[in-house]
Amino acid sequence: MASPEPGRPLLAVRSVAKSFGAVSAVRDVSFPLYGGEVHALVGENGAGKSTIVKMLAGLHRPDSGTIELDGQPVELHSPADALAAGIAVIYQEPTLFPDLSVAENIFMGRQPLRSGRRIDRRAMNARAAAYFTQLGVAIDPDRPARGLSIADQQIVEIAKALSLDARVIVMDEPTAALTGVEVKRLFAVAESLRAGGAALLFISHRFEEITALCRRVTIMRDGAHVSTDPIDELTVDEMVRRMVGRPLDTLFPKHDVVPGDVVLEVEGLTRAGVFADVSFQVRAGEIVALAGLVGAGRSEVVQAVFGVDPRDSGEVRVDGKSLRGGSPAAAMRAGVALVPEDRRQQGLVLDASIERNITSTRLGSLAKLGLLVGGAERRFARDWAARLQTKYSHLTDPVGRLSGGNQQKVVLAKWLSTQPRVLIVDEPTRGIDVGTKAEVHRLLSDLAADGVAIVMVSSELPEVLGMADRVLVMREGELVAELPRAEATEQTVMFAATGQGAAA
Amino acid sequence: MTTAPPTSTGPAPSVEHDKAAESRVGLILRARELGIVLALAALVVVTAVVNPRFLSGQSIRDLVLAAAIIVVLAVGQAVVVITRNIDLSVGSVLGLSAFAVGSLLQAAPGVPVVVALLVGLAFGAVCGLVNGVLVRFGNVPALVVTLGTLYVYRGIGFFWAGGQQINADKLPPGFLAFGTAGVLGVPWLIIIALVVVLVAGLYLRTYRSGRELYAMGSNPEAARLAGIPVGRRTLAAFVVSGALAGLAGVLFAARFGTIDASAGTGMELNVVAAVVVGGVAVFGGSGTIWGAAIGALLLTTIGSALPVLGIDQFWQQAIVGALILLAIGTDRVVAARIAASLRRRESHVVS
Amino acid sequence: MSSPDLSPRRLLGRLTSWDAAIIGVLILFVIIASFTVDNFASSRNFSFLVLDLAPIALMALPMTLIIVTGEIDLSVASTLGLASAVMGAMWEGGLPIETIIPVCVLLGAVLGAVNGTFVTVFGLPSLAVTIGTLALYRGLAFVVLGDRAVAEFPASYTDLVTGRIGDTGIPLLLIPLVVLGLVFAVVLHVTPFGRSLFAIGANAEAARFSGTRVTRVKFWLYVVSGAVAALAGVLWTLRYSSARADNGTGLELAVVAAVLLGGVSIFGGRGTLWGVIAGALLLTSLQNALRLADVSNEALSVVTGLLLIVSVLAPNLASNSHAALRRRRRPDPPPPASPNPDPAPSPTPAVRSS
Amino acid sequence: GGTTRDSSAGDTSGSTGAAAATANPDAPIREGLKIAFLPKQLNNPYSDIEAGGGQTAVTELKGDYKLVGPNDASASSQVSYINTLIQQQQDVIGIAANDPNAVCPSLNQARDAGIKVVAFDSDAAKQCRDVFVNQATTQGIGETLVKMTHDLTGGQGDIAILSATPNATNQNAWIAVVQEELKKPENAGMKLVATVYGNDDDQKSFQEAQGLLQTYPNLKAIVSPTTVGIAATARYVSSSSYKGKVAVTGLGTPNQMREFVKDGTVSQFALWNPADIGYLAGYAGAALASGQITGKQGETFTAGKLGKYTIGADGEIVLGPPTVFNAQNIDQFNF
Ligand SMILES: Nc1ncnc2c1ncn2[C@@H]1O[C@H](COP(=O)(O)OP(=O)(O)OP(=O)(O)O)[C@@H](O)[C@H]1O
Ligand SMILES: Nc1ncnc2c1ncn2[C@@H]1O[C@H](COP(=O)(O)OP(=O)(O)OP(=O)(O)O)[C@@H](O)[C@H]1O
Ligand SMILES: [Mg+2]
Ligand SMILES: [Mg+2]
Repeated sequence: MASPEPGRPLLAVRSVAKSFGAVSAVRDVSFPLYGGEVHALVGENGAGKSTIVKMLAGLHRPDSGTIELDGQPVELHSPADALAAGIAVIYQEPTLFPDLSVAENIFMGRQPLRSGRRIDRRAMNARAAAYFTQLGVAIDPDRPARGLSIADQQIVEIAKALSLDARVIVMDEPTAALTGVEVKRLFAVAESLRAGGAALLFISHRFEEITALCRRVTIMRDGAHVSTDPIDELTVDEMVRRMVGRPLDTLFPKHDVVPGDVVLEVEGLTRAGVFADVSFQVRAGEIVALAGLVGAGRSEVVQAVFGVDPRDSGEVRVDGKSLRGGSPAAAMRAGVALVPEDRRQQGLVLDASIERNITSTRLGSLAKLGLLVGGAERRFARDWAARLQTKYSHLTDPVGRLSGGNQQKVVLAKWLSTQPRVLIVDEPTRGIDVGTKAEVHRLLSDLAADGVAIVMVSSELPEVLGMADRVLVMREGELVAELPRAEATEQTVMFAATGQGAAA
Repeated sequence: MTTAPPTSTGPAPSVEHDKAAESRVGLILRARELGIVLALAALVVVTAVVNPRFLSGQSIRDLVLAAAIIVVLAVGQAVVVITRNIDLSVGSVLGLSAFAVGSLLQAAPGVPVVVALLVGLAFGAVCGLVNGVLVRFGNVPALVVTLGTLYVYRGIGFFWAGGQQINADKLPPGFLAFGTAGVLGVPWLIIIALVVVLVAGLYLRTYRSGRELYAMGSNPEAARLAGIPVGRRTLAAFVVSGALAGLAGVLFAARFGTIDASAGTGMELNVVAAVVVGGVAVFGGSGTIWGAAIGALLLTTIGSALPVLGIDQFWQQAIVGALILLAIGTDRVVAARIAASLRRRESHVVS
Repeated sequence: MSSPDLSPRRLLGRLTSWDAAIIGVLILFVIIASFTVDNFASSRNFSFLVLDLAPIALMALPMTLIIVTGEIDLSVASTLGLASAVMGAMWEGGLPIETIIPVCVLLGAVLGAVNGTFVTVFGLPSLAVTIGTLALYRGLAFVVLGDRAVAEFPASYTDLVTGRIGDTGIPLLLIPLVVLGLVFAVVLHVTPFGRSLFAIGANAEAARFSGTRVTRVKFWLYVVSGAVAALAGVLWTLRYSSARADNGTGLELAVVAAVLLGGVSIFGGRGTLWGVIAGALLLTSLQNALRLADVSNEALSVVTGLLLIVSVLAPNLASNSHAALRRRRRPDPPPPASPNPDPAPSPTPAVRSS
Repeated sequence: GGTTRDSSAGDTSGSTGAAAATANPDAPIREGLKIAFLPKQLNNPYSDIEAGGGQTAVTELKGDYKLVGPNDASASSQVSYINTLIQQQQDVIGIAANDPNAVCPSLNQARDAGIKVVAFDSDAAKQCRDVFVNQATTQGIGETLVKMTHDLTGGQGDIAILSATPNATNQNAWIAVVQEELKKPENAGMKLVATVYGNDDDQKSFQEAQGLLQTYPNLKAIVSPTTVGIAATARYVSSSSYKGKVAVTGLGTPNQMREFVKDGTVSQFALWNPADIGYLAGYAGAALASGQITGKQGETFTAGKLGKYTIGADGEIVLGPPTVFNAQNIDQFNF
């Protein structure tokens, strides 16, 4: 699909800059977006990608520089302006109205009308349903958005962008929460949009996606523009080198560890309507991956193990001692830690400072005579932030200001600082750049080497295959397969995860 | 554009979605208002059994007349609450507008009722505007702003009225008649209340800007991203609530004939209670105007049923409180049932 | 990669924060009032002031904790009333006051537990629940004592409440106030429990995922709130030596006003107890001074209202204009390096055991 | 053991005040007396009329008049005002107590500070005021109420009372007398079927009236011994189908009731002239402060246009019998 070398760009970013107080998030960045072409924007966490996105969305005004549409400079004062200018944005974090129906979420402010400017609900639901069929998912358009899994939320976001049929479509890590099947569908859609003449800006930390989808790539580092080239003139290694600023050491640094005794035992764990009769064991030093399609119920399982979700039946044992259900505190005392799937909702208190977030799990031990006095917290937080190489300007800044990846590091710091015996990580590298990814992976294998039992929920097959000693596959709330490292391959896992015929 | 999906010939899945849709909508509607309607019915039946006169024309008339005022207030309150705000100043606004209209009519008895109504509306709208501006531009939480203006408006009222009380004999008979008379036996107050409920209810359910109010309440940040003019809508919501409070003030004056500076004191809590009992979520995003109206009706019915039931004076308030708890309790139970049903019918990638 | 030393910065943050502003306003006001309003600075007036302050300040302490967790308790004044009514009924019944007082406080705890149960176990919005119990408890108060007003409480006790320390002008009542204030302040600001309250207020789910027993914490807060409100009821009854069902009607708004005035965010997650105490003091001393200056009652309510709004409005406007300034000031030469002191990942002490 | 009601009987927070001094009947009235009035509630028409009378008196006496008070009729807020008045070293406090006991401690502090306390309209506990200006003897009012009801109902049928707040001191006293009177043979035909409370709130009273009429089909009369209650009741009845069938009477101001007397809803009701209460209280206060009287029974003083008054038992000064208003005389009054 070699479309002719395009002429004038549909949208052009011209040497824009943006700083937040002391932090200069973006400096002198320029790149063109051509119609009928998908353009990749890559960079480490905190490189400034989302900030650019927010400028295109009319959320941030550039401190300097301009954004040009059809060669004309445009002032985007508000999201409304951006929409009016035909720019649709899929944000890094889903932005839905939990109380409203999925269909209304898609068409808010643009609902199809019938006589007397009244909303035509039938038409609205029908069109929403049509978009879902196009995306190949069956979400009831009339169901409230509350309770959708992150993946389903992301899909609704995509449907929203489709419904805008905009000329410029910006996707900030749309695939972070998706698994193979959905990603394939998303790509099909993106492809048809491209063919329709739209210009797409695509942000992702997964290079296989970028090389598969994009024709041109802009690389950023620390807020500055590094380069913009056609994709086929760059190797992945070159891209990585440019964005990280150094050659990357292996992505999956797996030590071979001889597993120790069983630490975590889960037996017949059941929660009506979500998952049933889940049993597995994890030994000290082992990394066990929970694979499966999104919505398989993996998060629910680990959350029930940790006790944030209730369990209807079944038992969880740590070091042979049975764990009281529904009590995270008990789990923590037993040495279990859970790095949750949704960092903004479950992992962090976004308005609270980085320091407060990191220390939140350790206050008891940081207190003297029950009182939190002196600089103990500060020192502790600074130490752990440093160990995970978190990028921040002040420990007292609200953690919400950090870039996605750095937020994830804070969550990891918060839990690793509890020195757990059993570490459960749910989508540990979601939205994390290659550099950090390698860090996290090294971290996990080091922890395993130190005898920590690790359960890893991940929707990224390479990660699962690269890191796990054993792979447990879930489908529709049931444990359907257990594959030792040797037998775990792309095919075997997908086959188990999707069941007959659905082998992706 | 290949992306524009066929809308007319809805593909297979969308059809079955529509069926699901119907059932779901029905379920939720029933869920939200069912509890209250039942409570209301039960109350009326019991009272009527104990004392048939409760269903006499006169008494029903008195009941709905009393309800009309609080219903109007509840509608305004619902609009504000749905946007994740609250308006505690309604009681004071009512008092202020009642007194304003009262003294207007006292000064110029010739003024037609319609004008009086409009004056009340306008007066309330201005008070609402002040609230709205403070919330919107000062970004002060609505609870704080309106708690403040609750004091301020009341204080202004006292300044203005002093000890003066406007008695029935000072008000033009035409206006007082408006408080009780009506067309074909249906009192004006009730007609007005019904119109308010219908218009507001329809608007919030079937108009884009109406739905945007829900969106704002459900997730303010997302509302901004969706390009909804959050500021303007907030402002509008408060103006509406204020205006309706003003209108209620006029109705109050017409109904009770005696107006002093303390008219409507403490009403704000009843109104909020009515809205909450009516199934409007305190933190916005969900609930209906109908619900709020029924909630208001229920509370008023309790108020006038208890004396009829000959229940000891001192029990009344206690029972009202208990019923509020009961109402929101049942509402929650039903809501939980829905959530459960949602969890079960989860989406899965079709393969 | 440690951040620069923050202590001066934090100090600045403290000083510019809005509860600090309220404290400033309070001090300023007291100084001005003592010079301009006759009899304001007298020791007797001070004791009157403390007497007026006591019930509001008392109930504001637990209310602060509750609002910090993002909930609210509008039933406190009714709890006060019910406690007072029960106290009266028991006193009439000839029970010794030494038993009555603890029983009343216990009753308050139970009433609080009822609120707590509805809010946590049934997960109902506290605003709605406590509006319900606001009516319920006040109603029960009337059921208990009806239209009667029980009086003639023993002078030995009433004097305890209204009395002063020796011949100093300092009212006895100040002692428990100060003690409780300190206790609550310490709990809220320098204990893990207090931290968890802020976390709950800012993001309850995240708090739950960090092992905080969110529902349990909230439940106990309501219990404490009820008990303290009942204690306020006892003091109220003794001060006026009159137990009545309608004691303290409408006080809940004053309490909430004091808390918000003190700079606690109504959405939870933010606020300090110092601010609240200052808020309560400002509210009462303002009213006291205005009354002494023969300012009419109307003016009182207007001023109270304005004060409440301004106390939140002012800091917002300040920060807004500040931000606006920053936005206009452009384009300043971008800082050479990234926000982070040393971008190149330095070999870190821990975890990287390569 | 412990402190119980009985064990602490008599040990109530009270002080004798400054009543020790002896009266000097012909002491001159001091000029420039600071006389403050603290009615039940400000911005209440009735209270304002009372205070108005007080103002007249104080001006006549060349004193310096002040009116303070809460907007809600609650005892506690009155106490704050008493404290303020103490601070301001007034000479006389005229108070209509919202709760006889709640105001007691502060009133005694006032008297210890040498301030004379005149209770008017609604008494404070005896041991904490010097004199009480009573609008009419409780007995007198009770009897008048029953007499009017008797006239209206012909002494036959159900009657109901719509009172003010459940704990309003004087209303409850009057109701007690009414109940006594009804026991008398000539009133045997009338049956008091209910007593309800409108909390002196117009709307509440209005709804209570509704409730009464619905609950008691053969109600003959509603007696409302409070100005707010009677007005609300009359207004409801006049706009309802009960007009003419059910009699409304009680205590009300002519201005409020004029309309309903004219339209025949109400044929007679009673009240003393509230202005005179304030007026008398003003003079009594001045007399106290000037040492003409000390509050003992039998002492006498002159109250301007109202003439000579004698202090009765418990320092009570009675204004006189209430006036009964009807279609004939109502237009002669304007308050
Ligand atoms: N509102 C804000 N206030 C202050 N600093 C901010 C704000 N938003 C972003 N930043 C800073 O700007 C820099 C760029 O953030 P941005 O979110 O654009 O990174 P990103 O490239 O999207 O990273 P990721 O891939 O993790 O999403 C980061 O250092 C971040 O801390
Ligand atoms: N808060 C919630 N309320 C109701 N249902 C939920 C909620 N969260 C998830 N679900 C549903 O439960 C099932 C499992 O959720 P989830 O998507 O977390 O599974 P998963 O295997 O962890 O997928 P992933 O982790 O890749 O998102 C899905 O069908 C999802 O829609
Ligand atoms: Mg980003
Ligand atoms: Mg998950």
